[in-house]
Amino acid sequence: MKLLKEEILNNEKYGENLYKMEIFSPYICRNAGAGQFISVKCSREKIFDPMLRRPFSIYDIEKEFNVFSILYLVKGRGTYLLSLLKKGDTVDFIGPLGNPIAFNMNSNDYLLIGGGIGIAPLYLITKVLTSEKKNVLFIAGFKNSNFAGIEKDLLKTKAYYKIFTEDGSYGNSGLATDFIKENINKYNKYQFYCCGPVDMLKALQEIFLGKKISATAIVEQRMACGIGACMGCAIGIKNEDGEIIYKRVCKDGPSFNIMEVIFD
Amino acid sequence: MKLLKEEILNNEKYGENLYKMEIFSPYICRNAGAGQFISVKCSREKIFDPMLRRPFSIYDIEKEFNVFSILYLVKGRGTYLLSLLKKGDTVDFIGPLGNPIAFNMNSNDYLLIGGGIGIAPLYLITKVLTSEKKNVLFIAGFKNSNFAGIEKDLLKTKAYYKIFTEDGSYGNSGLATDFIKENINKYNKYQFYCCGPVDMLKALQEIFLGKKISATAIVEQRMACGIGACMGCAIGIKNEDGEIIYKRVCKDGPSFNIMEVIFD
Amino acid sequence: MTESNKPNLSVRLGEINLKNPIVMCSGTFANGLEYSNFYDISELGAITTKSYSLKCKDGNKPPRIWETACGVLNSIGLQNDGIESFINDHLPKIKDMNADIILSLFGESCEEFRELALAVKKIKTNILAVELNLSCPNVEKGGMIFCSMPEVVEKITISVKEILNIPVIVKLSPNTGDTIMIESAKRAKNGGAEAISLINTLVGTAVDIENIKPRLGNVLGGLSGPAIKPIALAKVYTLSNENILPMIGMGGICTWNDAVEFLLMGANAIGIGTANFVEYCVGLKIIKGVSDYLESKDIDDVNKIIGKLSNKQIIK
Amino acid sequence: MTESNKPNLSVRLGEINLKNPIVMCSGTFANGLEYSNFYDISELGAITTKSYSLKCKDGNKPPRIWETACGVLNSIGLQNDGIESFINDHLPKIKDMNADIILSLFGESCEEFRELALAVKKIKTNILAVELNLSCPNVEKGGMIFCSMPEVVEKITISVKEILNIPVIVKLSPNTGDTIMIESAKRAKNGGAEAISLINTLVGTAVDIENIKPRLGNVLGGLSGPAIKPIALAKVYTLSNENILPMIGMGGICTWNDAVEFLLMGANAIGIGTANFVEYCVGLKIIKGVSDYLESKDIDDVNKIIGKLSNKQIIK
Ligand SMILES: Cc1cc2nc3c(=O)[nH]c(=O)nc-3n(C[C@H](O)[C@H](O)[C@H](O)COP(=O)(O)OP(=O)(O)OC[C@H]3O[C@@H](n4cnc5c(N)ncnc54)[C@H](O)[C@@H]3O)c2cc1C
Ligand SMILES: Cc1cc2nc3c(=O)[nH]c(=O)nc-3n(C[C@H](O)[C@H](O)[C@H](O)COP(=O)(O)OP(=O)(O)OC[C@H]3O[C@@H](n4cnc5c(N)ncnc54)[C@H](O)[C@@H]3O)c2cc1C
Ligand SMILES: Cc1cc2nc3c(=O)[nH]c(=O)nc-3n(C[C@H](O)[C@H](O)[C@H](O)COP(=O)(O)O)c2cc1C
Ligand SMILES: Cc1cc2nc3c(=O)[nH]c(=O)nc-3n(C[C@H](O)[C@H](O)[C@H](O)COP(=O)(O)O)c2cc1C
Ligand code: FES
Ligand code: FES
Repeated sequence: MKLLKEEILNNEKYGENLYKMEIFSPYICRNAGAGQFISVKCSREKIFDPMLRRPFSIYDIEKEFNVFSILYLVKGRGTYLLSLLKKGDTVDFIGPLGNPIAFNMNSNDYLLIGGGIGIAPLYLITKVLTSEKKNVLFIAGFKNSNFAGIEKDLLKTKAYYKIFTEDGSYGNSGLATDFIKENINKYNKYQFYCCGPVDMLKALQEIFLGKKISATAIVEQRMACGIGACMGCAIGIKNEDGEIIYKRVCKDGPSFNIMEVIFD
Repeated sequence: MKLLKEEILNNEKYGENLYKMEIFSPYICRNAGAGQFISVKCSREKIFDPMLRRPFSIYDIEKEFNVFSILYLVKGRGTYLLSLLKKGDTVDFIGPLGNPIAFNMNSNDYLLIGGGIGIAPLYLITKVLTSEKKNVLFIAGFKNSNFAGIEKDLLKTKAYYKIFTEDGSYGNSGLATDFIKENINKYNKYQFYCCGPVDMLKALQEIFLGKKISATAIVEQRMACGIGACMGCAIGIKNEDGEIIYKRVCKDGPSFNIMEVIFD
Repeated sequence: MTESNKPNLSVRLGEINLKNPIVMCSGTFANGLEYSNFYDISELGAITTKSYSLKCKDGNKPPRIWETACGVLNSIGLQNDGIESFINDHLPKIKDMNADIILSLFGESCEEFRELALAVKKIKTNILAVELNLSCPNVEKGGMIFCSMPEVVEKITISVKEILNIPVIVKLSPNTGDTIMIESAKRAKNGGAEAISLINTLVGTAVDIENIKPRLGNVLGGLSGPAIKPIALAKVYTLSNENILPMIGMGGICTWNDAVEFLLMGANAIGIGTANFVEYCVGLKIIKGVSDYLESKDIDDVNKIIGKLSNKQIIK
Repeated sequence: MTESNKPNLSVRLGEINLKNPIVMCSGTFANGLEYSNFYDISELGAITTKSYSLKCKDGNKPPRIWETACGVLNSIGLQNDGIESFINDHLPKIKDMNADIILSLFGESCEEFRELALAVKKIKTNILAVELNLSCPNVEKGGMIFCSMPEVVEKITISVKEILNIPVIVKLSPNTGDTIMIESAKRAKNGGAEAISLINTLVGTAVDIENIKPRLGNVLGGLSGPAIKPIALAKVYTLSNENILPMIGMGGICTWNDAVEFLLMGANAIGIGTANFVEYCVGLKIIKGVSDYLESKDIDDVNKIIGKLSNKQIIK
């Protein structure tokens, strides 16, 4: 974990309000693992609004070029300011944060489920697993065709993938979770990695309930420090005794056993 | 007075922390007079820091090109953000604000005294007066050679000018006010226009004291609304009865009879 | 939805009827003249005048403004021309603009408020309400001191109500603790007030470390702007939960989103202050924004969202 | 200037000696471990631990953080492992880092503070002071309620002082009016406190208008960050003018310029909170900045600027 100021090599528009930012950073490329994130200062020097850093999953690492990237949606003022940055500008961030995913490499089959911008951490997971010759099925669900741009990235991997859009404007029509629900018995030996909006993760919990499925969710929570010091990013986790305790998404997560997470 | 969003044609570095911004604006070119100012929103859309607009004198108007300019020093976060803007960017401002100078055109001789960035409103005054074939002597005082860039603008006018620097690194060595003090009897029939730091204006008040000199000061005060609504930009003015009343720099000024201003 | 398919925006605060809940705050809109350059100010729910005192007031020593992080410190000190000048010179102009007026009053004593009320009694034209500024942090006498003494709030309200039969709004301070704020609101109600304005500015200061002196001539000033919005919203929520009087909520409102937050937390109308200094047409924009918001949520009446997130008894 | 030509930065708050006036605020620096990744935290004047309670506390329902204009709302609710865990697990680690420690304590009653003090009494290693958090706005019992009752402030201070002979700092709230704040400070002094920490966060809230629900699980939270700096500075100035006790001033300090403002207004030391979340090395930067400022002004001792703009009797 290091505080870095690095050069932006590209800040490419991937869709409406959707950008991929490529950043030169040997340190991140050397030290970051799938499932980790960085936290970016979005405001200019001397300006305190917005003040807090913004967390983004590491979307891709291209070790050979010392380049990593984040894929982000413009939501509020922080991401809006990020979207204004240009090639050659410097970006101030800290990373890698959170825990890299501890893959269970005994398994051979992996099912990744991403909803919306939740696909961001799944791409690097896909790359890691496919490079280990694992069988990866990537199921992505979107509202519409806005995320179509990511297909060109998926095509670069050896993963199988299926894209669903709610409005049917791209890929298959329907909800990714409906597909999972219908086919859950086919995949119950797979290792699951899920990331997406709370409603999607809740639906998946329901689908997995009572089944012996090993599923990891990569979750979001609003953060202040990003490094485990403030207790701000708490999320309820049911421990073995059924008690709910609060864990920090930034330091204890961001991946948890999906069945243990309390989404409110 | 109008709220405008106009294109920046140039944001040229004139010295260290010193910039001239040229803005395309038929409206300002048509409606603004010497001594007036604009008030600029320096922060990006959606961002409220800094919130208030920043006032800048109109430095120059080039009617034939529909272009006017401001000359500004980077002092804090507002001017810092302005300095980052580039040709082609849009600038959000309101203007023209304040009263244009009501020149006494009966006179033939004018002495302009500017200190530091206080020269900004004096340049347009120079242009107006010289275009009316008046005899203009422009005395400028600076700390050092940082403002040397403005000489190229002065050369474009028919004004006589003398530049003083405190450290002697450019033009004449010494204080502009010392020059005035020594030569005041030579110029006591001139119409004076003065703009600069408070210490300079106070020194001038002292020099003029008891003499029958007609001198106008263009003054600064921190502003909130810029349009006369908040009473924020008050400055003490001694009225005929010797009473001190507060006037608004933005709406009643920014030019006042220098002998009536209370500088604290 | 109404015929025109636009949601109803009119609200009632006791006896005070507003065509929409967007009010301009005292001291930030002068008497509207400057702003009528930019838009038709009669479209606003109401404009609150600068606070007027019995005699004209010079105000505080400059400088009076300092900008802080997302906020503005001011120490104007209620500079104004006095109530007579308002009635004779300014009021006719506001009336020409057809604006709905809340007249803000400031006195240094109960007696002065009584005299102000007597002056106001002479006004023939229609005034929506008078607002008693019992919360200005920028004056030595009166102001904030009053609203830290709930019994004085009641006394002043009574003495004004005895004279005027115009609805009275009492403007309170965020600088007292919540207990006193709540008590003052109750006393205002006892005294016959129709509504509460909340909040006035928070006491603040700033220092010029280069020259080692305060940024404001008066040392202390009042903080307004986006910086204080979360605090103002919490005050509105807290007072709303007490169900004492309807409220005009204010403090840092810059966008229609902010306005909706205040309405949801229990403000029956909202006030726009500092934002007027930057976005001269912000009032109009917020009216439109609130209306569009309601439409997007299929809500036909703004009253349906007022207090939705507080324990307020919603006034139908 | 001293031999090394660097200005003296050490300050005294009663019995508390700090090598420099830069203190990390409770709850924003955990126990320093995370920050020791970035710099040597033993260079700080002191670090204040998270507030510890007798038993471990779960804290409030998420979400707990919402960012406002130049400010941060938090509703952590004092999540902590309990004092025993601090003593056994965390303290040894802090000691390994050679940091000077102010131990923050939180109890829901006078009795609980007494028990906390008994636990702390067992600590063998050196602790600079204990800070009594009587001002947390994020808990139902204790917290802010205490410092709106000056007599309770005194009672709690006494019961802790009876047990511990470590200096006691009392942390006060900006949410009470100034009268109560001043009274509480006097009572803290009567109770035997050595210093006051001022300010804790201001009560605030925010709303998600899209989903029509509060942004924080707990509805209300505490506002910190640059937004509140002018308010905090005014509180410090006001209390400094009363000359009751030395103070650690805090609230929105992000740069050395901010720190100097607080010192000039009467803070004997300054606390850095929210800024730690963004600029992980801000503590070091501020120490250097203050030192450079003094040098640039040819001032050989930081004590010479403390309270220069307030009516403080400067402690030599
Ligand atoms: C571990 C982690 C990884 C993430 N990875 C990505 C990613 O790869 N791509 C991407 O587009 N987004 C990602 N997000 C969400 C992203 O951080 C938010 O969209 C972003 O912070 C919004 O900032 P804003 O200023 O534009 O929005 P605003 O709404 O103005 O933000 C206001 C506050 O809320 C916080 N916030 C808003 N939305 C979220 C959210 N969904 N999660 C957490 N905090 C939020 C902000 O950080 C800020 O503090 C991730 C979040 C977490 C916690
Ligand atoms: C009528 C008028 C005309 C001006 N013309 C020019 C000009 O042509 N060129 C130029 O460089 N400067 C001019 N100034 C000064 C200029 O407005 C300030 O330098 C600028 O506002 C500083 O903003 P900042 O954010 O960089 O500084 P900060 O110090 O961060 O500003 C903080 C606050 O103080 C105010 N402020 C700071 N310095 C001044 C000042 N000297 N006068 C008034 N308010 C100030 C700012 O507007 C802001 O509200 C003029 C000021 C006035 C009142
Ligand atoms: C420059 C200025 C002058 C003000 N003058 C008055 C006043 O005369 N009377 C009053 O009741 N409030 C006055 N206020 C307070 C505002 O009416 C309002 O309560 C406060 O600014 C909070 O709202 P805002 O954050 O939207 O500005 C003034 C505020 C400012 C900024
Ligand atoms: C996330 C967070 C947690 C906090 N926890 C505590 C706490 O446990 N005890 C305490 O006394 N103050 C706590 N505070 C208040 C700070 O110590 C400090 O008083 C306040 O944040 C103002 O300073 P700042 O604006 O620099 O953050 C907390 C503040 C924040 C932002
Ligand atoms: S964001 Fe501070 S602990 Fe996670
Ligand atoms: S700045 Fe508002 S009256 Fe001049």
